Amino acid sequence: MKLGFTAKEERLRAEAAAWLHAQLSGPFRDLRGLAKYSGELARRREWERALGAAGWSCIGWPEGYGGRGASLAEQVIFAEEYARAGAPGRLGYMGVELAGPTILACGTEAQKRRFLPPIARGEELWCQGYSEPNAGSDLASVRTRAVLRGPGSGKEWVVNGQKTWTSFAQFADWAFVLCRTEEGSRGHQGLSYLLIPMHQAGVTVRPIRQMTGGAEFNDTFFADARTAADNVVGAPGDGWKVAMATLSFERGVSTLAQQMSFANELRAILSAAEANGLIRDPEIRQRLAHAHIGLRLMRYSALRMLASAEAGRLSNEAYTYKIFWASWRKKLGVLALDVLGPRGEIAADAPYEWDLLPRLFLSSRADTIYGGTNQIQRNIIAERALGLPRESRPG
Amino acid sequence: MKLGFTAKEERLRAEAAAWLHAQLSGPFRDLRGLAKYSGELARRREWERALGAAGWSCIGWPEGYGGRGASLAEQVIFAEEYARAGAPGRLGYMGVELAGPTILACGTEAQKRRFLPPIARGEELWCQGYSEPNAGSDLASVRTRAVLRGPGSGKEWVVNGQKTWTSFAQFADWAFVLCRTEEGSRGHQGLSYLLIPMHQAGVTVRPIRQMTGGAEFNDTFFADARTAADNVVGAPGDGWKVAMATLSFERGVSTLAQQMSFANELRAILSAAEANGLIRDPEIRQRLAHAHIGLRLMRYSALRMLASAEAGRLSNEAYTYKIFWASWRKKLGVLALDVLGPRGEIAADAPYEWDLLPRLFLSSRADTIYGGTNQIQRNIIAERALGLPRESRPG
Amino acid sequence: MQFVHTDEQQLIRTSARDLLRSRAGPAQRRELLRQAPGYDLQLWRTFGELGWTGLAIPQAYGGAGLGWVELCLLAEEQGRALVASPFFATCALAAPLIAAGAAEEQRRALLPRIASGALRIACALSGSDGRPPPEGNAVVLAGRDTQLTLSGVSDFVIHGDSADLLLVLAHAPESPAELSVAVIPAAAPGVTIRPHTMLDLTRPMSRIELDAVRITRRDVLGEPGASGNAVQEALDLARVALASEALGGAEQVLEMTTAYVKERVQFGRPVGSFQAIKHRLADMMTAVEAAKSAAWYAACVADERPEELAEAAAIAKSYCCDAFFDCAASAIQLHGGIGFTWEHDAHLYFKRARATATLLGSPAWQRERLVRRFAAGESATPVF
Amino acid sequence: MQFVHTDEQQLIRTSARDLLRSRAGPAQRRELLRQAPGYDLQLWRTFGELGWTGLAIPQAYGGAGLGWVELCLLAEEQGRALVASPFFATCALAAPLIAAGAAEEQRRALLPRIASGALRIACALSGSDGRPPPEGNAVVLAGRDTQLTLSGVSDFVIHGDSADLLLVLAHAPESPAELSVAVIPAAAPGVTIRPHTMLDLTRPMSRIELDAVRITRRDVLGEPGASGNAVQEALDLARVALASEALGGAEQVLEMTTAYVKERVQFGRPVGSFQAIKHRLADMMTAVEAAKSAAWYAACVADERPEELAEAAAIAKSYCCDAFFDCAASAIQLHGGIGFTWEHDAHLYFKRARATATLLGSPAWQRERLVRRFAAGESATPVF
Repeated sequence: MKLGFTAKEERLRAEAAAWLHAQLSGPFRDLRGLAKYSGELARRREWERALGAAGWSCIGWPEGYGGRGASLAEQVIFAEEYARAGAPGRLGYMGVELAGPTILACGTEAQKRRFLPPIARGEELWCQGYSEPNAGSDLASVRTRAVLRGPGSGKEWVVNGQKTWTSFAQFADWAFVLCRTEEGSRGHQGLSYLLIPMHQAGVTVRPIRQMTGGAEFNDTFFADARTAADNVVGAPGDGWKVAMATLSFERGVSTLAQQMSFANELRAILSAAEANGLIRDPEIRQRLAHAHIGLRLMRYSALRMLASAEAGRLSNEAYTYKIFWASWRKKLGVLALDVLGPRGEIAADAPYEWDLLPRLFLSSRADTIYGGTNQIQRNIIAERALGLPRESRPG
Repeated sequence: MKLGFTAKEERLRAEAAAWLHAQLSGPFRDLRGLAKYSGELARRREWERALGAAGWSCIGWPEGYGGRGASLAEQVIFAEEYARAGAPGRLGYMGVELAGPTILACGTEAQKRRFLPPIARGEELWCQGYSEPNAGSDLASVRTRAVLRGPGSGKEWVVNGQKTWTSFAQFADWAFVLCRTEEGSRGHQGLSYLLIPMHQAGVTVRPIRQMTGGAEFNDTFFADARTAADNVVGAPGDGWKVAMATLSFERGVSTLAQQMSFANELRAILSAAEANGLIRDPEIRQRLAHAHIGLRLMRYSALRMLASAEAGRLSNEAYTYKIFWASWRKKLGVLALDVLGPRGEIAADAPYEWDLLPRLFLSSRADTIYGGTNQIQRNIIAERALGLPRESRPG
Repeated sequence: MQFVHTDEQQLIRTSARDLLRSRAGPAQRRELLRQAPGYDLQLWRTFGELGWTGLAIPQAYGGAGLGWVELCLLAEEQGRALVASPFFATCALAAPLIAAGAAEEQRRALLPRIASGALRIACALSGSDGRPPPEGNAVVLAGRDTQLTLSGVSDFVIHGDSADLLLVLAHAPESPAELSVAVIPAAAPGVTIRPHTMLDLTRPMSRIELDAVRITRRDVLGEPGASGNAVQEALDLARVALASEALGGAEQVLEMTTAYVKERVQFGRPVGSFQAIKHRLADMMTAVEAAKSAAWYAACVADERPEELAEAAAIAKSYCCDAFFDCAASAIQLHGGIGFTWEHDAHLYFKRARATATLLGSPAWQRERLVRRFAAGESATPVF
Repeated sequence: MQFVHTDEQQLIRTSARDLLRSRAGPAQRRELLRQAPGYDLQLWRTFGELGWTGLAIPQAYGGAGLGWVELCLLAEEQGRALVASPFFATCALAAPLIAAGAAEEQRRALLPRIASGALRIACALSGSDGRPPPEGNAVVLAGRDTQLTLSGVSDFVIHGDSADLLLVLAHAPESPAELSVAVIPAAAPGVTIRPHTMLDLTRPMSRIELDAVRITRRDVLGEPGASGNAVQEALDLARVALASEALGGAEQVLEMTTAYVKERVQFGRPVGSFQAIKHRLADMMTAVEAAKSAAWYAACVADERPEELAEAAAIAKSYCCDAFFDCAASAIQLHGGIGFTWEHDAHLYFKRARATATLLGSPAWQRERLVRRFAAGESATPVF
């Protein structure tokens, strides 16, 4: 057990810090501290390209596909420096953290060559099509259908259905979509993991307005949308297995980046408490300490996950991480509003625009819902990690 | 909606207050403030007899059976005055609040004449035999068997089995016991509600030492224990229905008496906080306020339950009352120890004797278990009060 | 002693529920929230015609002469239906303030017009930080007799942008404890009203700036400088009404969520058959039942036992608001993604829950107040 | 960077678990708790033979020269097995206090005897109210050079009734900040030791009265009056060990409860198949995993980053103790009635959890300490 880094790793740290500092005090000064994924679209696309051009976008990927073949420790270091520098939230998230790793793990060589480099260069952005109106917690009940049509080598998938909660869909170039490709199949069977171009007539994106007032999610409608027959990851019918692989990629280095925005939020709460004197209130102090502890523990847990991942195992802390951070952030949201006091309930702007902390209060309500509700998380922990008997299901 | 009392009711209050004051500053001065059921056995028996002799033991029962035919409002008034006077916890509890009302509601005229007056006079004490080692939350799985044996009119029940958590068993004269009387029956079917004399060779009582160090509960073993054929309440086989009636009597006027001991505990915590200065700690203050609020709400809810009961209905607050007070008291126990600080963890006496507040901390751990665990309570609330679908059961 | 609503009181509840169901449903609400004043003026007129605006005003002043128990039933039903309405500000805050603090002549001038529904009154009681009045009061009443002026700022003024009159809490220069309440037309010269966009869309608030607004002695309720007690009494009555609103909101989200989980199917069964969901709803119901006890008892106390009002109001305000918030938060969680959308009602209840908790002293503030009372021996800790 | 135990460290864990399973099982524990000293002296000797007592003591002083990471593995396994043992007081509190505060000569005199298992040392650091030392210290070190005396009272002295030596924290007359630590034989004249019966049956404590106990300059560790920093450092190391113990306890109650609910049948199925039970266990596991992160990280910091120790110790002590308490409470609840009986282990863990939380500063005290650090800017709030 060792917390320190090697000399080689420390050199990478210095290189990353220098580059980030130069960019974020120079050409991308305006993006510094923009943790959220929304806003400043054009500039953020430029930022993704700059990261790509300098080889920082996907450092863990093999060099042949646009990465640096960096070790996990090096990835941690880069995430730390990225956070320390106040670099912005990544528009490329879905491609870099989900689509890319899935293709890397389950895709064909041709798919890797076609899709990975544009992600690594920051040129193609992705979104995820899993949830449907009637397939929320019960993801296996997707109804979006895809059938192979057309003659011989000209065959393509024709997709019909509706996906929901598709974040990034409004500007994504590609979507990875879970579709039912076997007529009459049910549950986990008969699903396929398709890669679908978003810029086509058969795809319509409609923003979903949320309780925050913003619209970061979308309904995405596929009406005879098309994609080439080759654009299926894994074998047709193996989509569930491939999709589950993606879900497990959600845990890992990217959690460190996520913690960066949490730290910003906590820092803002602390500043507000210092400004209005509530920092002297013993009960607020206890809650600030709880928040601080939670944040640290997330970091320590992320380091454990990485060490386990390096050893090729999915360890227990990986099962519990989602519910831990989601519950933590929800409490943080209430603390934020309690620290702000009544004035925190006045909007920054009409019609319904909110500053960082009230937005945290509102947006954190979704944390325990999306990506598997707390209820689903607890089922998974109990059944998979603790080996308790599965829920009995009616026939 | 009206909180005030009638002139007649206020007269009863004055009468009760005068009698209680005279007794508890006179002959029973030593019992004042003894909320728990343990200790001072002989004196408590005398107190039960004194209550009986003065007609205060079971004022809600009909006059013919030793009561006063008092209205619910009058019972509330008596409970209030009983509490205000610091009168001791009642050794007669199981007979007065459970066995008696059950016999009154479901018993034969002969049973009423035989059993009620001695309860009302404080002469016969009772205990309850429901739970068994393998029938805890799942009460319907009792295995204690009873069979009718013997010739013609000399028939009697012969009982074999083990009951557990039988409080009061060590000094009770009678037990009301749920037995399986139909060979091969399962679940709610085939159970009978028997009244069994405790003073006989076939009954053995073994105290169960608890984590408090005390032994207020018992294992009670029946080995060819006997009781007369007539000592069954309701028809043989109807025991479940009769037992459920008893459970519903657990809610009502007696809750007000229970709240008396809770109030004593809270008062002791407040005194401790005032003595050691923690009363100035804002976080302790919040928790004291929460405790105070909870106690008041229990009282208001008890008043609502009584009003509903008067109207012959079991209202929603009755479903939620148990989980409310049990969860409340468990928190109170932690608050108690937090207020006492480290010295609260030093026993009053060897081998393992505890003062009121540490005892509260320990004993409150059982509150969310006995009388239906919190989990069972939530099932009942969800299924019976909210009408949610029943848990699916494997075949 | 009968701690249960009478048949007459039940009837008030039923008719309120029926009216609000037909006139203040989700569709109407969505429409109204889009524009000023943020509530249905027609519905408000109907409140007047039905006598709701005068329900708790004595008959001598043109009201129905009923009590706070009845008024709180209306508040509870409005909370349940999430009605945006001047009812709270005018009938549950301004009216008791006038009743408690005004001279007979002023009562005769104002109360009948409230009772008839002719007046909407906003109360400018809070300072810029929104603490419970009179803490942070920043309006000064200066001058003497006919030469009085009001200057300063009040914020968090409910329906300040659509009221006919304002009740303004002010203190004497350099004497924060000498509190007066002045009645001024909302359109008086020197008054600037700046509406906010609030978290809670159903209770619009404004900031009000008073720039040497000229008034006379007759515009001050009762004795100048002596309104402290009247304000406290009115605030506690208003807190009981807010607690009742919160109770109604909690009841509604519980029912709404219960209905949803019975219908919503996942994994081939209604989600309401999963024990985790059932238990969460059971916890909601436990909180709702305790909130009923708290709010109903406080309303009774308001009518029967003034000496218990401060305590009962603090208990009801803190418990009911916490219960509403927890239930509304659970409602979002149990609705899943749909509960997080703008189009679903869940967030409107959630935001109202938060805002109601904040108003006139947060739950924590009420609890601190309670401890001050019993640590000072004003109420024996105990129960009985 | 490798935040995971090495194979060598895993081996220490495995052998500790094996030994404790065979030598410190529930039956042995029951037997030992009945009489003084409340622990197994044979087992303690084995600790010495195996080199556990000297695991974290430098080789120069006869130890194994390993680090706090290794010592905490032993603490974790002892917490898991609920071992009553002088290990904590002697090896995790007294030894680092001597290492940090003693002169070289004193280290040479004491550490090798600790390493060999020859000495049991109790630390009399707390005052009568049990606050974290040096708060409430009530022992005075008076006089000069050869004419020194120790007078006063110390309480909550772990294993005070069975130690060979006492480390006594004392302050100079009328100068509470001038702290010294004296080493005296437990049998020294003027020392009275009064054992308590404690809530936690596995960690006996005593009150120690010192009536003008005569000592010399050589009995004082390091420079008289200058031990404040050494005490703080030793306390933080001890807190990390306590956090590790708490972690072990939490892991054990989770496993014990998981096994029980798989077996216990009610309503015709294992209770562990009910979602409410499963979810509670999931919450326990979530807390246990976070506690692992906290305790393991703090142990690493103790070895590698002294500048982070105060913070990591406060985090680990508060989080792990809370997690242990919550898990032990859940264990009682999920065992039902049987979990409340004296004969079942659940209450022993529960009481140990409470007592461990209290020891050397409660979780709330640790949190307040954390806030003081980051509100003062000592650690940036933030994470990275």
